Amino acid sequence: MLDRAAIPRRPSRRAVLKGGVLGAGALAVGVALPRIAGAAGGADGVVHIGASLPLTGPYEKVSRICKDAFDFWTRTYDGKMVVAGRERAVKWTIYDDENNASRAAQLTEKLISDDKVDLVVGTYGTDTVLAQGAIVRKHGRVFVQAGASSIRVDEELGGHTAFTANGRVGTYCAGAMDFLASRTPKPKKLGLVIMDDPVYHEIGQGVKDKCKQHGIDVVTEVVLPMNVQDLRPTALKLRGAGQLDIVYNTGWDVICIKLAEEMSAIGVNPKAFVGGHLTTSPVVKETLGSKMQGIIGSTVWLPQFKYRDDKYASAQEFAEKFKATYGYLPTYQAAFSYILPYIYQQALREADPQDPFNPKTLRDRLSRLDLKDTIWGPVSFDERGRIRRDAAPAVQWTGDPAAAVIVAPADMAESAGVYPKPAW
Amino acid sequence: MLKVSNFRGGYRKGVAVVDGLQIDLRQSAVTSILGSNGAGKTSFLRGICGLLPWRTGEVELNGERLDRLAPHDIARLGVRMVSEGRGTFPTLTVEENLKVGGYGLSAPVLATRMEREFNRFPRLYERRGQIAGMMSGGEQQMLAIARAMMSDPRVLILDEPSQGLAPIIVDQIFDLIPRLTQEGVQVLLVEQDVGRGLEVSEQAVVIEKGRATLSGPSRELLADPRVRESFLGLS
Amino acid sequence: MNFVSMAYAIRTGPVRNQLLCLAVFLLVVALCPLVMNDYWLRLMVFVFVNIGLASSWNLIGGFGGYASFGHGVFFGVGAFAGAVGMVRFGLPLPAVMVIGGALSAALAALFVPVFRQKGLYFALSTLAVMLVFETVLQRWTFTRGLRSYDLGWTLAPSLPLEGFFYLFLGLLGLIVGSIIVVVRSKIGYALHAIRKDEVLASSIGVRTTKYKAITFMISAAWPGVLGAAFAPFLAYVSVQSVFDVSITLNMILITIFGGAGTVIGPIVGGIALSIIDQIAWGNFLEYHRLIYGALIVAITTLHPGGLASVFWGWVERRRSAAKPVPRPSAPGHPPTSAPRRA
Amino acid sequence: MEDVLVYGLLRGGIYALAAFGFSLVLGVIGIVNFAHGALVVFGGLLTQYLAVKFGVPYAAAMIGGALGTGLLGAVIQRLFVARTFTLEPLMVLVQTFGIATVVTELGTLGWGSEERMLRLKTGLPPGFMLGDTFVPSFDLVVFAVSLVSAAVLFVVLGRTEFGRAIRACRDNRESAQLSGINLGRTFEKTMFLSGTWAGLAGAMFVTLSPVAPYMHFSWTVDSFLVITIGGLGSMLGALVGGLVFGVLSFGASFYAPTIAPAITFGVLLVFLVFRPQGLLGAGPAIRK
Repeated sequence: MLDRAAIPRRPSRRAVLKGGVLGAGALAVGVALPRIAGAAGGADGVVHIGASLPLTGPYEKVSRICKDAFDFWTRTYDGKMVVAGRERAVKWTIYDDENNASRAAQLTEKLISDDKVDLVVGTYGTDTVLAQGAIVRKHGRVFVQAGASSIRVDEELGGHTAFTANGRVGTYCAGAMDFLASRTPKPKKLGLVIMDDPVYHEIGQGVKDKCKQHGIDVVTEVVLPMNVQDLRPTALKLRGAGQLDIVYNTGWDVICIKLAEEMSAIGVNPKAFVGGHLTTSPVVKETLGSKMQGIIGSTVWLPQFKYRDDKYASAQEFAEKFKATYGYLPTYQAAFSYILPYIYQQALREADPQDPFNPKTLRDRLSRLDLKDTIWGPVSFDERGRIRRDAAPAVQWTGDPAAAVIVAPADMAESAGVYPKPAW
Repeated sequence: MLKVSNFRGGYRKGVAVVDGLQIDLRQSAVTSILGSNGAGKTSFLRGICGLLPWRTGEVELNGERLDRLAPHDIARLGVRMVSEGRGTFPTLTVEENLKVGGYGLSAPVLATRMEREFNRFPRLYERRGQIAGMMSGGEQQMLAIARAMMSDPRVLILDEPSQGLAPIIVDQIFDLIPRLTQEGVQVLLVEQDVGRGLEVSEQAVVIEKGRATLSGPSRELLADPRVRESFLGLS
Repeated sequence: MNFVSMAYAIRTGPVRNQLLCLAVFLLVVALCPLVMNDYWLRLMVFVFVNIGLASSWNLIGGFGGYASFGHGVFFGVGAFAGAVGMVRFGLPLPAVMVIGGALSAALAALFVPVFRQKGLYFALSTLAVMLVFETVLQRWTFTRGLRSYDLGWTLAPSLPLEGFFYLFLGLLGLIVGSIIVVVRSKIGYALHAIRKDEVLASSIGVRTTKYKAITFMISAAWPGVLGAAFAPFLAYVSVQSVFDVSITLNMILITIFGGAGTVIGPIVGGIALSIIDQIAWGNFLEYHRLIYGALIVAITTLHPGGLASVFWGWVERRRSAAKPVPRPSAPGHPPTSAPRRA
Repeated sequence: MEDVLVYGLLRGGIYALAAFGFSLVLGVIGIVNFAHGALVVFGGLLTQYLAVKFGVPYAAAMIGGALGTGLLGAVIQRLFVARTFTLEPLMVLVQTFGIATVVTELGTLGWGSEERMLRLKTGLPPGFMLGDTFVPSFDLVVFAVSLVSAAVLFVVLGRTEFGRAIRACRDNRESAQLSGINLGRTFEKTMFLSGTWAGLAGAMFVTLSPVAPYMHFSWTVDSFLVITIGGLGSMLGALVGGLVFGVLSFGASFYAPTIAPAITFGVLLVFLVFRPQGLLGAGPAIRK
């Protein structure tokens, strides 16, 4: 090893880096090991709730809202939950399923078999909830979820495994479509943009049914792959369909923003633009700016709704407290995430102290649940475990800065609404 | 004055291709390095230029140590090599190739030097806009030498300059070498045509298995029976 | 016989020793269900699948030096073969596994024209093939789902969890065993030559295209089999879940992390990355992707040969410390550490 | 039909801009930079951040965003790629994939995961008619800037000593070193240039469409596609490839949106099998 010694050896950056990596690794293991050890076995007097969320990937933003809402519920009840008449501390375990079905399944298995959680709340996204449900079902347990509204959840998991706190997606469009059909001049032509995923096809089918009912022609229908990047071809297609009265886009925030942007860029000006999954999140408003004027969204929940519960006198108060804590107004995802542990809380209040989390009795209690006042509105489940709730109200963004006001149904409307909307 | 002592080096840790070489160019204008294939000639030259993955020992140019420097610093200090197979930049034009040879020089100096090289190689001037990759082997060899000369080097290393060239071009190259030395350049030459290499050089070194086994004035080596037998095929 | 010389003996000794070693390893792992709960069993299945996939990739990517960037296509095709076969045609699991493997191997045979491409071109071609197949399987009504608007297949789990555990453990044994045998066969030596210098290899009479095609078909067939078996385990198969780019990336990561071009590399890499994954996932929710990424950067920057090269480096040092005279080169063709280009 | 052509070309300008750096790094350093898309996104978000947070005028924010991205590229080269690029290209691929993850995650931690867009008030008319096609004037501005900056890049590479050094390193590393060129520095500068142009593409794109950290991978893949069509390692090829890819992808998503990815990648495959050097491939400049 003569020549090695002869080479000048200064303490290389590589060695320093290596030391750093080793140190960080040791630290990580040190932090992690006690937690792994501590995670096993549900401790007494603690309600252990487990969840997974798509914290990375396309739903990252939404799932952060969901996570904040879980946290907000915990804060509201001081980290405690009354189970079987006794107040117990709440402990959350949340994992990132990356919107990947096999990972969601794996993590749910971890929550149930390894972390031994008492309760599971559902993740966000149809594929992942279905995969999660398969595991919950295998263990003969039940879970409450609101992140997948597709009819497939009812078909595959409803009534025995899943309780779904969100209405069927097929009815999402009802408020907006009824509102538009009642305008004068009556809209005649509709362009439909559907994302290629069962949920969005279901929403699209709902739109088509409403069109048939109101005598509106669906003149063009564009199906887009879920990973679509550029929406200008779609805008061009819509332009090719002639003057449209309504453009209905079933997609989520970015898809709606991009489509609105591209339609305005190439001068496609329908009399109404409906974003089927357009949320009231501040990012949307910021990104679209003045183009937000007159856009219609269908939302299943807004702070303006006349809902209340035992802690908040109104949904508005809930929203303000939430905003004070997290810096943004809660969206419907925040409300339905808040409601998930809330539903468990109501169902378990008078559970059997001997075995409070028995799946069988929990299932019975959930299906018999009948809550009049919650932040999410009345909660009761039908025989498929679906919440009794239809027709999402329609909102429209008007004013400067644009704010969402309810325009339909009539009994909830805050404003008469604008139609046709101002050109982009 | 290039001086190399106790030089070792190679491609893999612990495996020396060049093993303890001593060479002193002194006043010799042209020095020839002889050896059979795989003796370590090219590796030695690459080692001087800093291109071997590992190397030890001392390389001195006019008292300045080169052995710890990176290849580009060695080049800037005035040691230039024309590698085996020319190593021109095929997608650059002749002019651009020359400009790279004078990398770091100011524009006026670059212009004068380029003119000098065009005078030396009128052929290159004719083809100055041409992409180097499209030129003949001989032209590329001229270009490679001109490119090295752009920096006014103190040591010019030529590795197999006649390889793959037509005899008439080879003659031109060997005519050129003594003329280069007149500009104060010391030439270190590896040439497969040992006879020619010895003719054109003042001193010579024979390398076997990475070690210098024989050295002295070229004329004496030309007469040495061992050299005659193993390199010139004469007995 | 101490540990170091034993490790060395296994590495350089006859194939029989390595297979024996593998069998011992499998037997030990087979006892896991006695002490593990469902979650850990499920996790182990994932680890087996990951190691199996990485080992298959390693055959063409590590030993052959042809990095396939679309290897996930074979897993995806296998999974779809499993899903379509079991749900649409009611075939039993063993049948769809055979079909999945055969389909993947057949698909691999179509790659022969792509084999003219080197390095990057090859990587790109395979990536393109994967993305084309992803779209086709998603759009084609035959593979899309039972009903026209379905996008995916729900399968009843055909085995209990322990059943899947032993199924995948067995598959892993077959895969690794087959690789041990292949690497020490004529094919292995041909691959070695191809990787070192393909032009030279073909000039001395190695039929490079033939050997590349055979290797690629083997390395494609196993992911197909794994995919078909994985479908009922996953219970829900959609393009989104089995064609994810991360499946291919994981194969590459695990191999590189453990050590490309070594039999042990993917095994070590798969286990190590799973452990890291678990720790990061459970404890650093906000930062786990960051930790994962940083780790990849660290290992590739500091130890490009992977964990295996760290280990064998240590073994070599211990050996040379034990014997005063260092040997210039090891017998056989031991795993190359840090594949450097000259 | 003309619509598809015109809009495709307009988009193509940005694709080309993003692909220049990718092509340059591939040609000169000989690596596929998987973090390239992350650089594009980083440039876009940095520009948006400078403009919105500090009220920097757009032109300055754009330059700041581009140079900042260039710097990030140079740092990546110096700290990480410099240690591995001589190994198998595969290794660098995995490494840059890791870097992309780290950059994306850090970007998410700093800027959040939401999509951002930079809305400019240019005072221009919304657009004009070209035949039957409505051309948004801002698109045209972006397209013009793309072409101008491409021209700047051509001049930098073709006429300056810096550019000559880069091309010399691409042609023959050893000869470049023997001519006194510092390989490490030149590679860092190459990465800087690559990052700058990637950042520029991001800075332009963020004014047209929302950008978020998670979008990085599609930029990398698109850059891949562009240079495969145009020719690996050739700048002019990247420009032509960008425009062709723009029209191709626009046409595919216009005429057959649901199978658009299969069409674009199918075309890529055809190129790889039948014309691996691309439309204007340099061919021999690529080592591996």
